[in-house]
Amino acid sequence: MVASAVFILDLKGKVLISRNYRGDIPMSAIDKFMPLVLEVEEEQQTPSPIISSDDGINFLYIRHNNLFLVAMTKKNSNAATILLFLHKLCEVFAEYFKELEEESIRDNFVIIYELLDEMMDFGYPQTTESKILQEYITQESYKLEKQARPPMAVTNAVSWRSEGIKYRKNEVFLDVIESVNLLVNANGNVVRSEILGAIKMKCYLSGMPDVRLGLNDKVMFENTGRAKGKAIEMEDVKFHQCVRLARFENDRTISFIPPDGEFELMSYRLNTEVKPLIWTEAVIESHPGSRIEYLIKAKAQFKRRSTANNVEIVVPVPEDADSPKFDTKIGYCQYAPEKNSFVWKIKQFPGGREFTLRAHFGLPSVKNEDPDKRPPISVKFEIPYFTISGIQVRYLKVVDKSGYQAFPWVRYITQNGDYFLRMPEPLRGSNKLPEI
Amino acid sequence: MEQLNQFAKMIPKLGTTRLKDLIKSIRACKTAADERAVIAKESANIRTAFKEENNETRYINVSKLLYIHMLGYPAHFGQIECLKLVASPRFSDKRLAYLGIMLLLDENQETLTLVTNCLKKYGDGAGGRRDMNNSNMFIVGLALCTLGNIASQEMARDLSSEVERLLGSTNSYLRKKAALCALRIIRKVPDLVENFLERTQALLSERNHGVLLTGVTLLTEMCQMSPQITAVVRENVPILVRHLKTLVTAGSSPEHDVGGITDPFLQVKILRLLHVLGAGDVRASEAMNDVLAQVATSTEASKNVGNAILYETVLTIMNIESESSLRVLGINILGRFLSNRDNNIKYVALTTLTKTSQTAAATDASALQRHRSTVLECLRDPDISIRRRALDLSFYLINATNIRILMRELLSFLEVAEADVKSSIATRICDYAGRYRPNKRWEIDTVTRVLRVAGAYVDQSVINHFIKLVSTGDTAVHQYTVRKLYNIVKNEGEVAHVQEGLLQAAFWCIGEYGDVLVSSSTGALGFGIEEDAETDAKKADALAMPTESEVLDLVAAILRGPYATNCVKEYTVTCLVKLCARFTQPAVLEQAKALIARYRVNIEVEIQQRAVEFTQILELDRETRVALLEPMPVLESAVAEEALK
Amino acid sequence: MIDLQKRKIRLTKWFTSDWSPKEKSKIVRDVSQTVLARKAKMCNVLEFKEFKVVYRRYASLFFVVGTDVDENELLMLEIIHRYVEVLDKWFMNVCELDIIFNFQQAYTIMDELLIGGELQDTSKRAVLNTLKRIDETEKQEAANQPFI
Amino acid sequence: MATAPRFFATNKKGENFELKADLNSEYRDKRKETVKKVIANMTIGKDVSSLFADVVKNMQTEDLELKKLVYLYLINYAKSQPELVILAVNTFVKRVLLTNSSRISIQDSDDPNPLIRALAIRTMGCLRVEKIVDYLLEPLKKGLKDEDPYVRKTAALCVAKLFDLNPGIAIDNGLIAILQDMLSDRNPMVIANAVSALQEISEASVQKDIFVINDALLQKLLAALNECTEWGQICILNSLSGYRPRDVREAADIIERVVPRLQHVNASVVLSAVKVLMIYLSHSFSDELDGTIVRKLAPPLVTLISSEPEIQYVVLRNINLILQKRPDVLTQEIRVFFTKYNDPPYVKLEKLEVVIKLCSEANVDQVLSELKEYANEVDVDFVRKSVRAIGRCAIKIPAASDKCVHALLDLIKTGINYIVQESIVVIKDIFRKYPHKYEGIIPALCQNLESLDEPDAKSSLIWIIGEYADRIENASELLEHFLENFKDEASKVQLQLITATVKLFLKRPGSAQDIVQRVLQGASQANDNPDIRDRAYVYRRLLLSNPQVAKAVVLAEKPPIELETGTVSESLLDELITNISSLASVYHKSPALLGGSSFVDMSQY
Repeated sequence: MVASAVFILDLKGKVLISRNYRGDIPMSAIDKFMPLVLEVEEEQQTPSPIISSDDGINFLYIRHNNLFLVAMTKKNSNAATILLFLHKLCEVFAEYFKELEEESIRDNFVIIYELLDEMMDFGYPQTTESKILQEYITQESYKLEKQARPPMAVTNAVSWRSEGIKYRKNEVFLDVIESVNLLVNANGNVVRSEILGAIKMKCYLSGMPDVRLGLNDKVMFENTGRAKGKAIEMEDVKFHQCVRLARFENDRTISFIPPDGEFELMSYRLNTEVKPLIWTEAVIESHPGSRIEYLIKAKAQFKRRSTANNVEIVVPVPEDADSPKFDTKIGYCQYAPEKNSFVWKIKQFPGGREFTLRAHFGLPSVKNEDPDKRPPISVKFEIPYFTISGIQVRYLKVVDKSGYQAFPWVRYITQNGDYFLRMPEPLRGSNKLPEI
Repeated sequence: MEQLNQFAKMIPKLGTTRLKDLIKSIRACKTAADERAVIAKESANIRTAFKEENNETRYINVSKLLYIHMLGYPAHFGQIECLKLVASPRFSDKRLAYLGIMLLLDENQETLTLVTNCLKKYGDGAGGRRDMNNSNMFIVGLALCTLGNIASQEMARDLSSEVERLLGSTNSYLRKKAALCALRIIRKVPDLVENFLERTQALLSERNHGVLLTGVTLLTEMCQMSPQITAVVRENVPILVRHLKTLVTAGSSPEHDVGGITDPFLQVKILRLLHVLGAGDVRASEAMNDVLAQVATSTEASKNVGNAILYETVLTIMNIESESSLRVLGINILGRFLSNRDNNIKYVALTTLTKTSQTAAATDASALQRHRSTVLECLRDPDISIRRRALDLSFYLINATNIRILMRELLSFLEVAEADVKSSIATRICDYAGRYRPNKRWEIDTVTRVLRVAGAYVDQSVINHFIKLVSTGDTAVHQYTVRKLYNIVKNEGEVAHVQEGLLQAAFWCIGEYGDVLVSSSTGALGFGIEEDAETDAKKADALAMPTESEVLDLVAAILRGPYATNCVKEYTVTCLVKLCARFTQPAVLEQAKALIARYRVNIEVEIQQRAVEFTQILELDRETRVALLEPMPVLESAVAEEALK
Repeated sequence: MIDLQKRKIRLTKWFTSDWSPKEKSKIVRDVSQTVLARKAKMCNVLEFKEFKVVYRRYASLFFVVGTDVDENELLMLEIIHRYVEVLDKWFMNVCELDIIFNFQQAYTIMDELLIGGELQDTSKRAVLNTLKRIDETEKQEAANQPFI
Repeated sequence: MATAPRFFATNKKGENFELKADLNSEYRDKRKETVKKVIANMTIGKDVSSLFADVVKNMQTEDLELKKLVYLYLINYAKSQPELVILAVNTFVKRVLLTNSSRISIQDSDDPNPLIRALAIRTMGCLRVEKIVDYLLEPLKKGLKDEDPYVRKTAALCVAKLFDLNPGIAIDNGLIAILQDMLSDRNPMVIANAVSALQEISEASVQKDIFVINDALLQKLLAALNECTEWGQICILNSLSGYRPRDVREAADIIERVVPRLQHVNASVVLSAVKVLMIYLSHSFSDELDGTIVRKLAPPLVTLISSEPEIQYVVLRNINLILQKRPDVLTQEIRVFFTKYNDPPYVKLEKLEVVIKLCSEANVDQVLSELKEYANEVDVDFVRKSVRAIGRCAIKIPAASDKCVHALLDLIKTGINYIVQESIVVIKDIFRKYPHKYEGIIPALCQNLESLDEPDAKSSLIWIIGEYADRIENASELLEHFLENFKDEASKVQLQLITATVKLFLKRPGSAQDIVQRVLQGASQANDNPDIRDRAYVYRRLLLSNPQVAKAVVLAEKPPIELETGTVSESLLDELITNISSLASVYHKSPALLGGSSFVDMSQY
């Protein structure tokens, strides 16, 4: 599963920092990386995240901001582990320095070396929990001098929480967030739809609390013979490493000792087909070399008592459009050249309502050589106090030796995930849409 | 009121960012995504401003757009704006406009037509005179420069007479520009050459270095285009020699001096023209002999600039009909270059030696051989530029006496060479191996080695060459080769199986010479015995004799395995059907037949076609079948080639 | 074609129309990649496709020229140097930022030195004089029309 | 502007000289700052190896950060400049380096702080200089028995490092045996690292008994699986995948412990669990067990498709293998694999592969509508593969072939060159799957004759012309068009031209007498490609011998083609299933072949 060395490069392939873990490949081999990437780029737009040189060195890499994080190996290593580890590096660095970029690497090279040393040994990932690492690798280590010691958690069965945490007020905040992934065809058919749910927690609890969470989980209701109320069927559930998986497998109980502070407790997926919450239709009329006109209709297809907030309908336009004009009675619309789109923002979109917008753009007389990409319309929204799946938190029990009382707070929200509606073919040469 | 109007004009401008601020804000971006966003927004503003036909902001917007273009972002929508800007009477507008035209329009023929029209139309319009006729010589200069850099064929034709006129201008600033403009014109429209010839020759009597330099450049180009012109221009050798002599002997002139050498640029250009004029002409060559010797001996070689001149001098010496003492001088200079520690000098030495060895006379050739070890050393240089040049040169150094040594070096170089050059090295090795081989067995061994180490990269031509080589041999050659290939494929496993070319060659031979592969008769082992470098035991192993069923098992294993590309499968299917005519054991024949039949439903059209046909052939009576598949006639041209070796 | 670069392209100029913009940007990318990867002591010439690349480094900038295989590589180095010398004189001790903020002038200097990739003058003074006079012309124009 | 370097400025020299002075400063802070500067220079690739002695002196410090920096320096130059270390060893062995190294081992490895004890062991293991081994041995042995699990887990991996450097010493000193004992450690992370180390050693060693799972060990591993970190779980799952249960009961027991891992948030843990399950599935212990596994596999695999794109890529490549082995796993989930607009191209291409694998009569309409959409995108590679996919659908699902052919004809109408060529290539395959069904569209194909410039497309159209020569009025004219440049065509085009011409002759002797002679003559006597010559000679002999025989051979009825189901061969597939999640599974290449295709071994480094 091992990685021989890890590098952070800038986009031109210059090494910013590196760590050699096994010494079985010369570090200069990294010079082959960029040419390989470029070579593949000739044929495809983005090369796959795993490439190999013809002398058998494999490079596994991810991109983050303007950086490449690259691991190399000559063995038949575990690709998923290495790539995940690289993502984990980004995550940890980001928690240490807020932003992981060229500058923060230069400014923090000492601590990055320390982290690289601690997070991987001989190519095997070791401790990667940033909260734990922060207990003994800090930017101000000189203040700690010799006090720095490996926290128990590093090697413990509970490797994500340290002992002796104390809060005056013991509180737990639960956010149940459901994201809708949707893809609609140009002819209006739903191609795919799924719900990705996540339960995020903020735990401010003392000691080593044992927490149990109860949901209206259909499988559990069936197991226990309880049939009251609405239950939901989760296709697949993923848990934070603190959750006792075997226990869940046995009787669907979600029990765990939480890490301190913020974390994602679990995620789940539902395949049920849902009616698109915000429906959008577009009519486009193109006069190449002169102008292009849009008519956009948006409809909120959920109950009247709910309201979608911060709705943004992003409609792509040709890359070289100019002179934008918009006409709508609700919200406001803006040309966003950096996204090659215009964005129609509606602060509050009540259920059951329908709005329209007209847009006009000029086109230059000299045409761009690149073909049209025709990206889809995307929609952003948030509907509070509402979960599309109907999931409910039934209870949250906190038990600690000290026997304190903890207060749970629960919030529900539904939002867009990858929410795309494909654009229809533009009408050419017709004049149905009046100019604004 | 007037003032108010002025203010009103300013208002849109206030909303426009200045170029300097744009550059600053782009430089402040930390990520590529930020930069893209800043530029996308600015571009959108510029596009909208262009649409509004705002003459006040056009200058600033075009200049920003050029900066944006330079960073690699789209700017096609600015093309027309540049043309509009050219029409402005102001010099600064024109200057920017021509810069824009040169940067944005060079490849787009459609808009380029517009430029031609612009040069005419706008010039003829309000201002009354064309830019090429402008009283401001800098405006004329801009137009010439633009034309000289991007003119299309059409533009060249249209504006040729203007340029011709300017070539005779009294202003040297315009003459030199016109000369280079003419260069572009004759490249685009060669039949215009004659028109310029006379005026260009006249430039040689100039004293202004710029005009002289561009004149020589233009003449060189003309000579390279036509031998008739060369003959005419040859009359100018004395004047060129005089110019060169003056440059070499002149004391320092601060204006044209580089590192103590007077106008090396002009010297090199004159040398280049002499090179063209002297080639193949004894009289002209004679006329320049002295001056070349003078340059070669008196030029200071301690700096790059001096070496640049020496380098050019050597090229000229080697290319013209020069005296042998001069050639020796040239070769010696190259020898010095080769041992120079500066890699640039080493590089040009290798390049030049390669060039000269292509044309070298016998005397030069032996001089070249003296540098062989240095050249071979360069094959291991860490610098790829040096390695490539050394490689080319090594091939030219090959002759019948040194071929074994050099090939050993080249074969080991082939193993470690980058994938993208493997194919060309392989082809050349085979080419030279054929040309200078000590004997046939050696050549077969050499090409086999190529197939073993670079079979995945070789061209079809290498395989064709190999098969020709084998097929022109006698049975002993066939047996030796097919056994050898069979054993490599069998014993070297995956390392050999990834070499597609090796498999192609092997399966063709196995099919064609299947009978001798498994036959215990004939004395193949005696073939070329004097070449034996391997121990007897090893050799016996490499030439072990298989049974029919062992052969078929190997064929089947490869065919089913992951290394059989479609091409290999095609060879293999043919191989199998041939074996059905060469082998005799019924069980083996059945096995082959069954294998072929499997491919009757193959998705590859050629494989399917073969499998279907061959299945039918195998249904025929033995006599017909064997007749259809009897040994393939040897290619006649190959026999002729072989006879020459 | 002349470019100068170091991880970011600062200036490019093409004297041929054989390539589409896409091909050009690919060439620039590939060439800069290879040039940047070369070690200090290697020679300043490298072979790229059917042409040669001659480059020279000044401070953080690489000046890179693509030429025919037949050109005199050593002289090409001198031409690069000549361009840099004129830049240096004109901007009085030039640095990268001068070129970034005054790219038009850097282009003019190049246009006065080279047309169609061929050297047009060997005198630094002649080029600098021209620049000076162009500059004066523009200043005068600006003075006459203060609002533009 | 003052900050940018001038082009003609002279270089400051002697930076290392200054650093050297500062490294020997009497002030501790100054020395530390300087070491940082040295490391900073090292990071950006400047050569600071000349400061070796001066940096190493600073190892004697109480300051943990400084100590780490010096160690880092040591690791860096010990490896990249071994001659320097040797030099240091030889010149001032006794005083600086070795005393310091032994100080690492003796002092630091005895330090009261476990962090420093572990650091010493970890660093020494990284030095990879033979001579260090002697100094490493004792502290390592101690570390393996350290009271602190943090030190023990570090020491465990260090045994693998030592083995890599010098297997003999590791075995002779009983380190392996200690490592084996550590599998019973009470700390799960120590167990996980011991497992990693032993697995690695056992792979590199000829000995077969280094890491053998027995009953007791199995129980320990299963227990540790529940408790150790995510990365540790991957190691343990990996070891379980190599263990073959003795019976159904044991298999069921293990599977029961492995299945919950499918719920882990770490994608690699999930994939490792999938690997164990797939391997156990191939042992096929009982139908019931197999059924359970297959049911459990689909949901986590689908969820993995929402992870980071790089992970998705690995997962998709593996799903491709899994589907080849077990086509039943994801039958209901095809929609998940429809591409999203913002998927990176490498993900799109892999999803396309999976979509084709999952395409069935039930969902083909949906699939086809998607493929048509993809064929309109701009990424050429993706568009080509989408067109090809339409062809594969037609061949795979007879009921859908009409629709597919229509879709392809529509695509040909777009006139976009590469789409037309790609379409013709797949239509040729459709013809061969459904003989005599779609001949009506031939004229539409022949219209594009002029625009073809890819060998694949050319040879496909030529094949069509030859095969249906009796129905195409102007077949000989069309072939003539290609024959003009016979010599310059790619071999595959030449091959098709030869066959097509012979077919034309056999079907309509009158119109082709002349060209067949010309072609066969040229291909056999003026061509030096042996394979093409073989073909030409066989045809010549056939035509000379007996026209009836020739017809029987060349025009023989072809059975409908079969789509190759797998992208890899059966045996390779099994090997790759045991390597799920590894690089081999991503490349679809045997692990034995990962070393690169050239002969060159790494000894050149």
